[in-house]
Amino acid sequence: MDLAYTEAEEEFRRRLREWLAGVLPGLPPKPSPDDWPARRAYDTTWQRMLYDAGYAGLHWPVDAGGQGATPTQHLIFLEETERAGAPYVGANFVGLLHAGPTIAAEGTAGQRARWLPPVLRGDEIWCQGFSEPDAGSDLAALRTRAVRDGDDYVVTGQKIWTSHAEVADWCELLVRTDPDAPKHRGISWLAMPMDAPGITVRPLRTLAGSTEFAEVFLDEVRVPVRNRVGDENDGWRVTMVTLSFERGTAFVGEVVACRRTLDALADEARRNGRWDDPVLRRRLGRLNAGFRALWRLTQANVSESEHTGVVPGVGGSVFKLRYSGLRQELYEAAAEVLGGGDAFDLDREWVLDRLSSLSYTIAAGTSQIQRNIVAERILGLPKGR
Amino acid sequence: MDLAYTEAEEEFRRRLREWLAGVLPGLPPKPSPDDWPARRAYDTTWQRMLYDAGYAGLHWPVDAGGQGATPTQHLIFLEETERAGAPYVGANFVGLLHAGPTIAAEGTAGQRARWLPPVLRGDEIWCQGFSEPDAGSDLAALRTRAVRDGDDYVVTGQKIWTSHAEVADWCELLVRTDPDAPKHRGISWLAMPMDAPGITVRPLRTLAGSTEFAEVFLDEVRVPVRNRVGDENDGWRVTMVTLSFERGTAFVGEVVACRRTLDALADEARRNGRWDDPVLRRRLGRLNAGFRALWRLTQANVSESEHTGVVPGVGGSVFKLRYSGLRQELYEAAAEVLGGGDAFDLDREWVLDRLSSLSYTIAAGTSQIQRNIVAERILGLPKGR
Amino acid sequence: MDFQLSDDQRALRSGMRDLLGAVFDRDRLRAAVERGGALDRSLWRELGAAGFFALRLPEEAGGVGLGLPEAVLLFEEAGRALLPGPLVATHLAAGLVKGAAEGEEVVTAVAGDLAVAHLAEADAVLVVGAEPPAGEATGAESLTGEALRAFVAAARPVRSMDPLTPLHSARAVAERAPAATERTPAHAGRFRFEAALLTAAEQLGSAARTTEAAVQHAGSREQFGSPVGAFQAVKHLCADMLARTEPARAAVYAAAVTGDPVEIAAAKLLADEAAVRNARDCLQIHGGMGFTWEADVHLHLKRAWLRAASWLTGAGTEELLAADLGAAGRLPRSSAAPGRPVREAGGGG
Amino acid sequence: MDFQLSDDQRALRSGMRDLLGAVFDRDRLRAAVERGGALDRSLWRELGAAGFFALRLPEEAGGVGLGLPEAVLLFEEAGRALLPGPLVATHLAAGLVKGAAEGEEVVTAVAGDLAVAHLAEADAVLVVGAEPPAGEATGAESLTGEALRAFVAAARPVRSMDPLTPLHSARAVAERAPAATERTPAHAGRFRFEAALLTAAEQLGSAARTTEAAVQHAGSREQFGSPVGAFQAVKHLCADMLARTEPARAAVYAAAVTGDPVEIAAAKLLADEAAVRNARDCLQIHGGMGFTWEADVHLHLKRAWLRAASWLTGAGTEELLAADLGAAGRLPRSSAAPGRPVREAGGGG
Repeated sequence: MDLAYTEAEEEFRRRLREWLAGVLPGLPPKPSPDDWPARRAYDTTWQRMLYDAGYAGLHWPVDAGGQGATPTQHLIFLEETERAGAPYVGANFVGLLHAGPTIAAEGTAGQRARWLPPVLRGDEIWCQGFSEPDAGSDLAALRTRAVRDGDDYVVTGQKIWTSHAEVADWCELLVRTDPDAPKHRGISWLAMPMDAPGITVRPLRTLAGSTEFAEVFLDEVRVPVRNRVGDENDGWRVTMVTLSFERGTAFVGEVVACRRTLDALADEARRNGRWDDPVLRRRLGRLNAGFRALWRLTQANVSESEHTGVVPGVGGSVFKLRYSGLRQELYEAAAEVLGGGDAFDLDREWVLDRLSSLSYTIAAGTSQIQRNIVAERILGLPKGR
Repeated sequence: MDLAYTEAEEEFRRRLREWLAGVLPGLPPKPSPDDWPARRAYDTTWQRMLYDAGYAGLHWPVDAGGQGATPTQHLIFLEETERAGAPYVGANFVGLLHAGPTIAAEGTAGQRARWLPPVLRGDEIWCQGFSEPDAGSDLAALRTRAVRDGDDYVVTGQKIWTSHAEVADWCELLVRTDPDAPKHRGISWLAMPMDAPGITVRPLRTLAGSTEFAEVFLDEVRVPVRNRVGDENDGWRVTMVTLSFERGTAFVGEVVACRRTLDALADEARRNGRWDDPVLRRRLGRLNAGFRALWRLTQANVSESEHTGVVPGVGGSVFKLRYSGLRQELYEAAAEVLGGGDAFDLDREWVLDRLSSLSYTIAAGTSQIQRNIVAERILGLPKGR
Repeated sequence: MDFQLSDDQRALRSGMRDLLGAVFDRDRLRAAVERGGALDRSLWRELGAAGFFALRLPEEAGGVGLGLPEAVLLFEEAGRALLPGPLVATHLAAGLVKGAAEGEEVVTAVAGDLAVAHLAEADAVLVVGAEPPAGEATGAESLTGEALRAFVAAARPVRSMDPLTPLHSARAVAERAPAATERTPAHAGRFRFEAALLTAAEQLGSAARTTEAAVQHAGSREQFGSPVGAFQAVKHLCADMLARTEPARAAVYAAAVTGDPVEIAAAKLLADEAAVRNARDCLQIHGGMGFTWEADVHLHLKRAWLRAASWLTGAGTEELLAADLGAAGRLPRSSAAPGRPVREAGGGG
Repeated sequence: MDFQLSDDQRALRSGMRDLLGAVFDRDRLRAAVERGGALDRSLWRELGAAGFFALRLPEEAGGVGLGLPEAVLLFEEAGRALLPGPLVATHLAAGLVKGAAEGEEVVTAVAGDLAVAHLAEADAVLVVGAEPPAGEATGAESLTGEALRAFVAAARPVRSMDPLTPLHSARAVAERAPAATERTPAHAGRFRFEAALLTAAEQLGSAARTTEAAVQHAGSREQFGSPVGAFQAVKHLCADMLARTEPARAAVYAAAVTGDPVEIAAAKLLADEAAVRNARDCLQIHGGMGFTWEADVHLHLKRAWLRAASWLTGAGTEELLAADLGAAGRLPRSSAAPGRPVREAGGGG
C-alpha cells in the first residue's frame, strides 16, 4: 500500500494542471441550463480543446483513438479538472462513456471509423435510448420493437430519461428484435440517427423544474441494419460490455465536488453563526468522515482495477449505495446550514442541488436494486424477491 | 374525543390506588432473578392478593371468572400498578394472557372449570410450548408430533423460548396431529402437565446472562386426549382466538415504565453533567416525543377497542414496530447518559435493560414480520417475499 | 376516556374532504402549481363560507363555535389536498382581522427568519415576536393598509422552492419591528403553539396522503413480472410510512384536545418527521416517475420541508421536549396520567 | 498510487489468520468467555513470538521493523477472531515496558473515564493524559511494581458487560495522577491516535466477521420454505453491512498509511459504526438464536460497543472532523489530493 503518486503520475498531473491554468480563463461564460444548443456548443468546444491537447478519450484504448491512460491517470484527470472548475463531460457523456466504448469493443472496423473519431473530436454527440416507461429497474423488459424491412429496421416504441435528446446526433438504442425469445435474448443494439423521420422528442420536466431529460417517441423510424452493433438479439450482452470500460472512476469528480461543498458549508456556517450549533457541527463532522472514506474507497477501486484489470463493477454497487445516500445527507445538512430563511430560495447555492440529489437513490439502479446486486452477486445470497 | 376519564373510571383508579398503597409496603422483598421457585412464589402470592381484592382476571369475561372490566379500566389498572411499582404479571403471564383466555373462549365447561380458577387464584401457572428451533417466524412449520394412542396423545419433539418452564404446572402446547395436511391445518392445542414423564427442561442462557427461557424436550410424553382444547387439527384457529382478548393494552405498563426511565435519564444526565451536551439532550427530547405519542396511541387503541369491540390486533403491529425500535433507542441513549465509565458495568441501572431490549425487535414476531403484516393486512399490498 | 372521533367530527371531516374534492380537485391543484401558488380568491371565500377560518369563533361572533380538535381535522384535510395559501395565519386571524373569518381577506404571518408566504397577495400580515423561551407568552400584531404596503415594499421576493407557496424574504423588515396596526392580546401565549399544532395537522394529512399514494403505486406498478409492492423492500417502506403516520396522528389529536405546549411540540416533531420522510419514501417508491414535475409527490415533499421549518422547528422543539423531562420538568405531572393536566382548549378568537 | 496490499502484507495477514485459527479456535474462544476473559499467558507469549507486539519495533531492537499498515492487518485479524486482552496497549508498550514486545508482560492502559481492561492481570498500566485538544501532544506514562499495586488496590472491579474483557473502574484513581514509574516521551502526540487506529482495525475485523456470519446464517436458515437470505428484508440488511464495512476498510487502511490524525478520526468513526451496527444487524438476522449466549454475535456486539467508547469516541471524533472542514481547517490541503499530506508513519517504539 502506497498512497503516494509515482513520479510519472505527478508529472501527468503537473502537465494537466499547467494546461488547465492556461486554457480555463479563456473559456466562454457558461450557458444557461435551459439553452440546449448553447450547452451542446459549450461542451463540444471543451471536448475539442481536450482533443487538441491530447486528453480526449483518455481512458479509451489506443487502437480506438484513445490515450490508453492508466486508471490512476484517469482518476488524476477527473480530480484535477473538477478541482480546477473545468467543464463537465456534459453532452459528451454518452458518447465518451457508453456508446463509444461499446462501439470500440463490439463494433466492426467500419463502425469504429465512422463513429469514434467524431466523439473524440466533439463533432458528434450521442444520447441513450435504454429505459422505457414500463422498463426501468427491469430494463430487460423493454418493448420498443424493431422489425426488419429490407436493409432497415423499422422501430416503434417509446424511450424515457434520455438526456441531451434535443441536441444529439445519434442515439444508442436498445430494441426488441425477437419478441418470442426470453427477455434478455431478443434485444439488439442500434445506432439511430436523431434526424430520422418519425422521432419526436418531448422534454420531461423534473421536480427541480429543469428539463434534463426527455421522452423520445419512435414511430416507424427506419434505422439501417448496418447501424446494428453486434449480432441481432445479442444486444444485452453488447450493452453489458460497456461496463468493462468503467475502472472505478465513475464518481471521482462528484466526490471531489462533494468534499468542496462540505468545506463551503462549514465556511458558511461559521459565517452565519450556525456553526455554534453542536448538533449541526457534529453532523458536518460525520459527513467529513463519510466523504473521506469514499475518496479512499475510490482510490482503492481504481487501484484494484489497475492491478487486476478486473472491473470493480459489482463493488461499484457498494460505492453507489453509500455515495447516493451520503450525497442526500450532504444537501440535507446544507438546508440546515442555510436555515429556514434561505433553504427555500432557489437562487441560493445548494437549494437546487438538494432537489437534484433526490434522484441519486433512483437513477442508474435504485438503492433497492443496488442492495440486491450486492447481496446476490458479491455476498452470494440466493435469488428471490 | 375526550381524554378526560369518566367519574366511574376515576373512582376505579382511586380505589385501586388506595388498595395498592395499603398492600405494597407489606410485600416480601423481590427474589433473585435466578431463583425460579422463589420467583414463582412471589408472583403467585401477588396474584392471590389481586384475587382476594377482586382484581384477578380484570379483563376476563365474567362467565370465565373474570371481572369483565372495560379496556379503559384495564389500561388504568396496568398504568397504576406500573406507577406504583407493583409486581409484574411475571409467572402468571401465560395463564392470564394466553392459555387462560384460549380455554375461556374454546374450552368445554369442564375444561374451564378445571383450569381457569387456579390461574385466577395463582394456584397454578402455565408456560407456552409454541416455537421450535426450526419454527420461529414461520410458527406453522412446527414439527412436534402427537400420535393418538388410545385416550392419549404421545408427543415427541422440541420446543424453545419457553419462559417459566422449570416451575410451570401446565404447558399450552401446539403439536402436529396430521403431518399430511397443509401446515396450518394439521395442528392441535393441548394442555400438557409439566410433571409428565418424558419432559426435559434445559435452561437457555440469553446474551444478558440470564435464563429467562428454556428448551423443552419431549420424548414420548403422554397427554390425555381430554386435554385437547378445540377440535383435532383445529389448533391454529384456536390459538389465534387468544388474540381476541388483547384490547390494545399489551404494552401499557412498558410504555409507562419507559417514560419513567426517560425521566430518570434526564435526572441522571443533569446530575453527572452530560445534560450540557446538546446532542444528547435533544436526543432525549426526541425520545420524549416518541414515547408521548406511543402513550397516546395506546389510549387510542384501547378506546377503539372499547368502542367497536374490534381487536386492534393488526394495528398492534404498527405499535410494536415503533415501540420495539424506540425502546432500543431509549437504552442506547441510556448508555450515552451513563458514559464510557459506567455503561459497561452490569451492576449499574439500565445496562442489563440495554441488553434485554435487543430482543424487542425479534421476540413475538420480528420487526421484519411486523412490517409484512402491516403492509399486507392493513395496507393491502400483495403477498410476496 | 374516549379517544374516538365523535359522529359530528367524522361528518365535519368528510364534509371538508368532499368540499375539497369538489372545489380543489387535481386539475385545480395543477393549475395552482402552474401559477406559482397564487391564490384563487373565490376558492378562499368558499373556504370562508364553509367555516374553515371562523371555525373556532364563538357562534355569537358569527363563528362555528368549535375547538382545536375540529380545526385539526380540517387542517389535516387541507394538508392531504395540498390546499395552498396562508391557511394557518388566516384561521388564527379570524376575529382579529376584519374579513379573515369570512375568507374576504388573506392574512399571512411572519415569525423568526423564515420567509413569508403569500405576502404579495396578503391583505394583512401578523407579526409574531421572536421565538420565546418555552412556555412564555408571545403576542402577535397585525399590519394592514399603509404599514402593510411599507412592509411589502421592503421585503424581497424569493424564487420559491415550493411551487404552491410564493415566498418573500422579510428578515430585515421583521427585525425593524414595524408599528403594529393593531395589537392582538387575545392571542398572547397561544398564537405560536396553535400555529404549530395546525401546521402539524397539515403535515399529518400530507403524511397519510403520501402513504396512500405509495401503496397505490406499489400495488399497480409492475416490474420483474409482479407489482413492486410484492417486493419486501417496497412493502417495508410502506409499512414504515404507516408506522410514522399513526403515532403522529395520536399525538396531534391528543395535543388538540389538551392544548398542552409540550404535547404540541411532540406532535409537531412527529408530524414533521412523518410528512418529510413519508414524502421521501413515496418518491423513492415511485422511482423515476417520482422525480418528475408531473407527479404530485414533490409538491408534498417541498411543502413538508417548508412546514417543518415553520413555527416549532426541530431544534427548538427538541429542547422544549428535553426541558420537560425529569424532576426538573417545569410543570407537575398529572396525577391521572403521564402527561400534562388536560386544560381547556379551543376558541382562538 | 497503489492502494493494494503487497504480497508480503497478504502473507502477513493470512499467517495471522492461520495462527489464530490454530491457537484460538472457537473452543478456546468459548473457554475464554467462560473464564470471563481471563488471559491465557501461554497464548500471550505465542502472540509475542509471532511478532504481534514487536511488529513495529526496529529490527535492531529485536522487532519486526514493520509499520502501521501491517499492524492494522494484524489487529483486523484479532478483531475478527474476538481475541481477548489489552492488545492495543501491549502493542504500543513494546519497547517502552520491558517484556511487552515478547509477550512476557501484559500491559493495559487507562485513559479518560473509561473503565480499565484486564487490570488485575496486568504487569504494567499506561496512564494516558486527559483527552487533548485536536492535534496536541499527549504523553503516556507507565506504572509498574509498587505504583501499579497501589493503582490496582484503589480501583474497583466492575461486573463487565463484555464477557471477554474484565473491567475495573479507576476514575478516581486516574484523576489522582499517580507518580509515573517511567516517562514515555517517544509516544508523545502519537499514543492516542495510534491506539484509536488499531482499535478501529479491530472494529473493522469484527464488522467483516459479523457480515460473513450473517450471510452464512441467511443462506442456511430456512423459514417459509426458503433460506431467509432469499427475502429482501434480510438480503438488504446484509448488503448494508458490506456497504458499511468496505468504506471503513478503505478509511482504516489509508489512515494507517498516512498516519494523519483527521484521517484516523474518520477511520475510527466509520469502523465503530460498522462494527456496532453490523453486530446489531447480524443479531437481528439470527433471530432468537442471536439472542442466546451460545451464539457468538453478542460477543462481537459487546466488544464493538466497548471499543466504540474507547480512545477517540463519537463526540470528540466528530468535533475533530468538523474542525478540519473549510478554510478554517487547521492544516493546508495537500496539493496532490484531497486529504492531508502523506506523513511518514510507522514505528511506535
